[in-house]
Amino acid sequence: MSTVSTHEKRVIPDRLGTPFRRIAASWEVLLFAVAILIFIFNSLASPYFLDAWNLSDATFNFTEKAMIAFAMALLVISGEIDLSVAAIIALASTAMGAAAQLGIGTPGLVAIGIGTGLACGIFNGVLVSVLKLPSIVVTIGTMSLFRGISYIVLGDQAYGKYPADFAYFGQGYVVWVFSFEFVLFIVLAILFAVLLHATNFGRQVYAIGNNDFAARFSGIPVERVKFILFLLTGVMSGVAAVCLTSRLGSTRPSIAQGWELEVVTMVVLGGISILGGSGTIVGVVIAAFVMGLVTFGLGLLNVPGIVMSIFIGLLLIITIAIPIIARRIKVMSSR
Amino acid sequence: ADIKIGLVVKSLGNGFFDAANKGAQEAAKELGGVEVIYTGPTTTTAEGQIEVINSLIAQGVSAIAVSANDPDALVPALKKAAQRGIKVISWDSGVAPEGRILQLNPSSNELIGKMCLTLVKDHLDGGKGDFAILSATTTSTNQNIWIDQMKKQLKDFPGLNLVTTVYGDDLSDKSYREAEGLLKANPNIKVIVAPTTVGVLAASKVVEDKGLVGKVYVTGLGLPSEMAGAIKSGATKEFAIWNPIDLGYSATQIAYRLVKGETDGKPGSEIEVGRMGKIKVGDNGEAAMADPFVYNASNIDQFSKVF
Amino acid sequence: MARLIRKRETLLFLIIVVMIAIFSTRAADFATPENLAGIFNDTSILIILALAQMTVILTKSIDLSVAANLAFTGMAIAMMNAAYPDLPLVVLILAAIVIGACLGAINGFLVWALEIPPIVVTLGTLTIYRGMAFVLSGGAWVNAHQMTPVFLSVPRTPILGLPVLGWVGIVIVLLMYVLLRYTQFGRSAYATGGNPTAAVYAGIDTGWTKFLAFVLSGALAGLASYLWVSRYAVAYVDIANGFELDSVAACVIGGISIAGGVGSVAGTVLGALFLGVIKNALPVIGISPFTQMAISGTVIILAVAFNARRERNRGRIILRDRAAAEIRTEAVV
Amino acid sequence: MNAAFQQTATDSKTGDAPAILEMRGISQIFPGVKALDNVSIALHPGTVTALIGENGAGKSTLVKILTGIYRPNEGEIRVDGQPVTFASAQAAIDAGVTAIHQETVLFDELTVAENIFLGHAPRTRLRTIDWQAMNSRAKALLTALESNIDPTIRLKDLSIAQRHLVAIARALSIEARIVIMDEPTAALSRKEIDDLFRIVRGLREKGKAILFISHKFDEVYEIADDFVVFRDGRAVGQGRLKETPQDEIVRMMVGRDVENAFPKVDVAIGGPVLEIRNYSHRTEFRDISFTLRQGEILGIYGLIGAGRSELSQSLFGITRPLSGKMMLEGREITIHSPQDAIRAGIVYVPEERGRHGLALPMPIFQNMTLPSLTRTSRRGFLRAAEEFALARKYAERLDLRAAALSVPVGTLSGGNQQKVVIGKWLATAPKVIILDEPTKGIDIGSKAAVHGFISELAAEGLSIIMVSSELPEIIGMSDRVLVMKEGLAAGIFERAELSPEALVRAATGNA
Ligand SMILES: Nc1ncnc2c1ncn2[C@@H]1O[C@H](COP(=O)(O)OP(=O)(O)OP(=O)(O)O)[C@@H](O)[C@H]1O
Ligand SMILES: Nc1ncnc2c1ncn2[C@@H]1O[C@H](COP(=O)(O)OP(=O)(O)OP(=O)(O)O)[C@@H](O)[C@H]1O
Ligand SMILES: [Mg+2]
Ligand SMILES: [Mg+2]
Repeated sequence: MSTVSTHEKRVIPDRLGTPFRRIAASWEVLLFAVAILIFIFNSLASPYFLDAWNLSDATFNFTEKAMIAFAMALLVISGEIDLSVAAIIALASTAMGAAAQLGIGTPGLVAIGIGTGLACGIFNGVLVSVLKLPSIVVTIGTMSLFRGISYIVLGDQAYGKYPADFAYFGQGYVVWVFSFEFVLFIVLAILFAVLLHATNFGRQVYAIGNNDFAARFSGIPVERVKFILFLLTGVMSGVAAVCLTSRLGSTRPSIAQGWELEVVTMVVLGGISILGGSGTIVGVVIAAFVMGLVTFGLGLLNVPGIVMSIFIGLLLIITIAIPIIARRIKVMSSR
Repeated sequence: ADIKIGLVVKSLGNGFFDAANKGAQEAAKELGGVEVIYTGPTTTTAEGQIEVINSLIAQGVSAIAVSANDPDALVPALKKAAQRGIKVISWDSGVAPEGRILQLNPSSNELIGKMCLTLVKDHLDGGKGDFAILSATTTSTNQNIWIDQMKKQLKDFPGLNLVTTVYGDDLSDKSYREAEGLLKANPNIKVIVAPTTVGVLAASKVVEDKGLVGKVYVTGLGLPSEMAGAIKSGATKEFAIWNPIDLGYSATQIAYRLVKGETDGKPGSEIEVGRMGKIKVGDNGEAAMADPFVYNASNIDQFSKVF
Repeated sequence: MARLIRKRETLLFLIIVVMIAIFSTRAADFATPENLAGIFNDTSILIILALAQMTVILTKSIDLSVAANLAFTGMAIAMMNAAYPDLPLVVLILAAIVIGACLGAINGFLVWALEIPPIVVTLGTLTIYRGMAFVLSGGAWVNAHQMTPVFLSVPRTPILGLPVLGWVGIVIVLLMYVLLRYTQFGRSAYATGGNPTAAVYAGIDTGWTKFLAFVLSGALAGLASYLWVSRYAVAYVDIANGFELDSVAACVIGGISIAGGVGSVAGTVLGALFLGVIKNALPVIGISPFTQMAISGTVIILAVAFNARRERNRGRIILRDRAAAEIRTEAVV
Repeated sequence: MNAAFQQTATDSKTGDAPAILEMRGISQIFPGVKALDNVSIALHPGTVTALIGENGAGKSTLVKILTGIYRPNEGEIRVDGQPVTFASAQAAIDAGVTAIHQETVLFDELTVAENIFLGHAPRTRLRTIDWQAMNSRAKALLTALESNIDPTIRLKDLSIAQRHLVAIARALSIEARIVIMDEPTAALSRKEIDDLFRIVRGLREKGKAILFISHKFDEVYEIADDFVVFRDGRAVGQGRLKETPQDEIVRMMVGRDVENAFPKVDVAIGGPVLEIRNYSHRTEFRDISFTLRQGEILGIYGLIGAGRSELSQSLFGITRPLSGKMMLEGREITIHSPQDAIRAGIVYVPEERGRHGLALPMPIFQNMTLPSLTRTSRRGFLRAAEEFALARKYAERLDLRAAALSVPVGTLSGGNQQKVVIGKWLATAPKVIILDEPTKGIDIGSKAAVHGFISELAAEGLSIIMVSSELPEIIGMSDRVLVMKEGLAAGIFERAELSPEALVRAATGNA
């Protein structure tokens, strides 16, 4: 095969700069630095902070939300969002509760919880990728619908009486201070990181988020990928529902109220662009730790939750703003 | 202080619990060497309370006294506390027996249910007529118990007819709409009883706005400081509440005695509670403090300054 | 005629009328003028907030902090009223509008100057503003008896059978209509969301327009905060919790495109009334409180699906017109 | 200092009155492209100045600078001899500059009248927008353009040509002294062009300075007085049109013999590969039939909005035709999605590179491998080394100019971006490649390279469909040409029959 040009062949390098410089300039490093700072601050501020069991207890603050955040991260990268995740937890938990009353055993309950999440995910997926409705408003709708069904089923009642071994998912420990939830969180983090960063599917997610026209024009089944992402988010909400229900040992329709915004906050803080197309799972993992550390650290100082949320809100805005301001300053000084 | 007691409430920023905290601080001062950590989530969720309880466990408190948002969901967290040697009691809104040593009821639930029905009866001409309940969220433990009690004791109040129960979720706007809908759908209702302050307030606003003062009455359980307006407008003639200061005081006292090992809190034991005298733990592991107290135009000004 | 029916607003209006008709078969006096006035009065605050939200959505943004803004501002003026009962009401209302506008300006500034996506900004300020309400009050409530009688009574004073609150709603609707249709700012808002590139070409400062939209949204939230606090005669940290999503839902039902640039004041008002009628009717016709949430969720999904279906299936005019013409001639033959 | 600059700045040999607007030493740099390089031009009252240059020469960039959309990296603009900075589009409007932009940048959801008057709507005494006055003034403007578009309907209900008229009306609605027209005639038929020219002459008589951009020489000679020629971002010549013959201008424009730009190689054309029978779409095109043979380049020509892109996209499975048959190598196939098309060996290089062709923030290599991920991965897992190898192969073959394969595609110049798009499709080893405006916005060097490359692909036996609005390109490259007009086939021309007149007549329906 001949080349068109008469120019001599030039070699284009694969990458620019050293790996170290590429990593040093990333969002994840900034966030990691924040996490370290908070860690140091916490250890200085409270004598109870540096204790293996206390830290282990603190992980429960974020593990369940983070599991959803992993799937949500993929969804947000693809340019969509799912605000119904907390409602899916409520519905899945209600389904498990109802099943438990019928005497269904632990494996069955887990299957029902995850299955309900899957069903909800499929429902969202159909609305968004088959009917092509905007996900932000559709999931505001399904958020009321799913939780509403829970309310219809449970009303003012609660489900308790879960089988004894069901408690393992939310209260059990794998080794030493490492709870089942924490281990699951780590395993899922790795799985999602591989899925997003090392598979064709992950590449397609990025392509869709960067330009879903171009993705479609490149033969990527855009609707199918989005459908799978909603389904995945539903499943992860189901998994989180299993853990949370097991941890609480009871189900009420108001369970996990308001979690959707916390999950989205975690995703955004993790450096996932809300406009789609960029971000990493590592970022979300660090963001989960940051949020967990802030909550736990301030909790040790007995700061009320709502004041903590001021810190989280500020953290969100400031960490998003810093790189933007830095870029501005760079552009200005280069002019 | 060598003894730290965590006073966990359903949500911060609630006048009732702020008053309870006053009592708890009073007990702490009286006992000496006691620090009360007043804490709780900002919205009434079990998840929020679990986080708060975890951070109290981490701080190594000696005792936790909790008013629960969910009787079952807190149990695992409280069991963990017990395993780390923390004495756990519940007060006001109870926790399932596995999760605590004892439960301190503000009053006996029977009494509260009876009190609510009595209030309704007193507002009705000749003690006969329709009434409805406007509750908080569908999941609030103690409201549900009291509503149950009211239903059970209804047979002792011939002439009273409970039309329906609605839920305002402790949100002013929702409670307002529910109360409005209630009156529209059931024009015969003469009294709305709400075992929660937000409910009484919203319902009396509706009565006031619809010009029904004197025709429909609102009553229930609420704090004097919050209810003063409703009494003034005439939408409410009287309402009841127990003394939250005493409740917080007693809970702190009991927690202290448990930590000191002065009592084991088992059913049947009697516990010294300072100025409140002795409280006896019943067979079900529950103890009751005192009868609710009725407030009306004659004493509202005096008490609305206190709590 | 055909054009009239094709309009979304007309259709929505008809749906509301049908709904009221159905409800009144279940509850006799549901459709009486007094009751309908009552529903309008009750929905006024949502209408105001939805109009605030609409302005922001028109510019391709979203304001999730409206309800938190309302909570903070409401707390602030309730405390002012309690602490200084002598302050005239006008001052308090102005204060509410100014405080609300300032909070809105913070959102607007972050969106405008730093170009942070609006959903991120307002997700952050949503928690911050509500948290500030807690810090401000220490969590304490401001109760009816701490507020002055004037503070409480003005919005509920009836004029011609409708309380002042309802009239305020009407005035705001008219003002917003004029603002969006007859002023440079209004048209810039449509242009900014409809086609940002073209807006820049047309000499519109899109960043500034967004900023103004947020300020306006904040100011309206501030006004709504007074109405809310006075109507329910209480201020606490959690008031209007979750209302941000209601305001978005009202816009979506009213046909405001979440992608910006499309929608009308009439649509938003009808969208809000639609929610208002349902919320008011369900308790009256004795639907269990537990089913209400599922019903409103279903309604939102249906509204979105319905709106989207109407948007699709457009093609180029030449062949479309030709196809239509052919169908017409065929029919004649 | 540049020679052209001295020419304008010192002896203004063009125009008679002093210049209203002068640009001196303007440079505009985009990542990877110097779109304007030290350009100086002057516009005089009562004069129509034609701006001529190949695609990508920088004409539109100059327009955007003059309308305050870009701020130039260097140089200064003077109005009436006073230096000004156009900090925003509004500032330019205030300084008396109005423009018809090349792309119709308008608002689908607003009415025609509003599209015309947005930003400068007539006001009532209360300073509110006067809709009545706006509608009637819009009506008047459109009537002057001999158009009966209803000013109260929404823009989304207009055809492309009507939109162009609205854009023209918008520019004329602004009381300006300097009127810029960037290819205003591209989508218009002859009659509409005549109406427009009548208005342009009227403006000239009123003493306005007009900058007129067009690729059509007949129009330029018909309407313009002076000319400026751009090549590769530089002003390479200017003067009076009356004194300058066309071939001289063409030489300035291209810098060499024109034929070279279209290195068409004669190849042996094989049997039919793709046969399309009676393809119809509900709203976009109707009853299209043609046969594409092996090694053939089939040109599709038409005015903007003729439906060529829609036809191409339906062949590629983006939109679905209502009826019609497609046969690939003798077998009938149906294509439901781009995946189907790619599997069958039909690929599409879209017209809007940035919007449809590339994920601009993603690296070059990831864009290149996007449709052929199955080739570079194993069991669904990515293999970076394979991806780089594939990307490198096609980057070298196409002589891609980039700092590294991992830089975002968005940082490349237009021509190099196009190479990435073509490369990513070649990597799938296609049978039929559809090129939609393959050289749109591509600089002159890359353009010849792309053309050479197209010829070579044909020589290798690939069948090519090339959609283009550029007559020289169509005539220079195609073996046969399908002309489309308003969604219908207006004729198929063999190579021997190709002439600009014949094609334009077929495309516009008049001479
Ligand atoms: N925003 C931009 N970013 C990067 N490059 C750009 C941008 N706008 C234009 N260019 C590049 O600048 C060069 C000049 O483009 P311009 O649009 O001015 O050409 P033109 O002369 O108007 O061509 P045409 O006749 O096709 O309209 C091209 O190489 C183009 O790719
Ligand atoms: N009347 C119209 N209304 C809306 N969009 C239109 C209309 N006419 C054409 N378009 C759009 O404009 C674009 C150009 O039309 P199309 O691609 O079909 O024609 P074309 O002959 O390829 O013209 P071009 O030279 O622009 O490529 C397409 O995206 C098409 O959908
Ligand atoms: Mg151009
Ligand atoms: Mg095209």
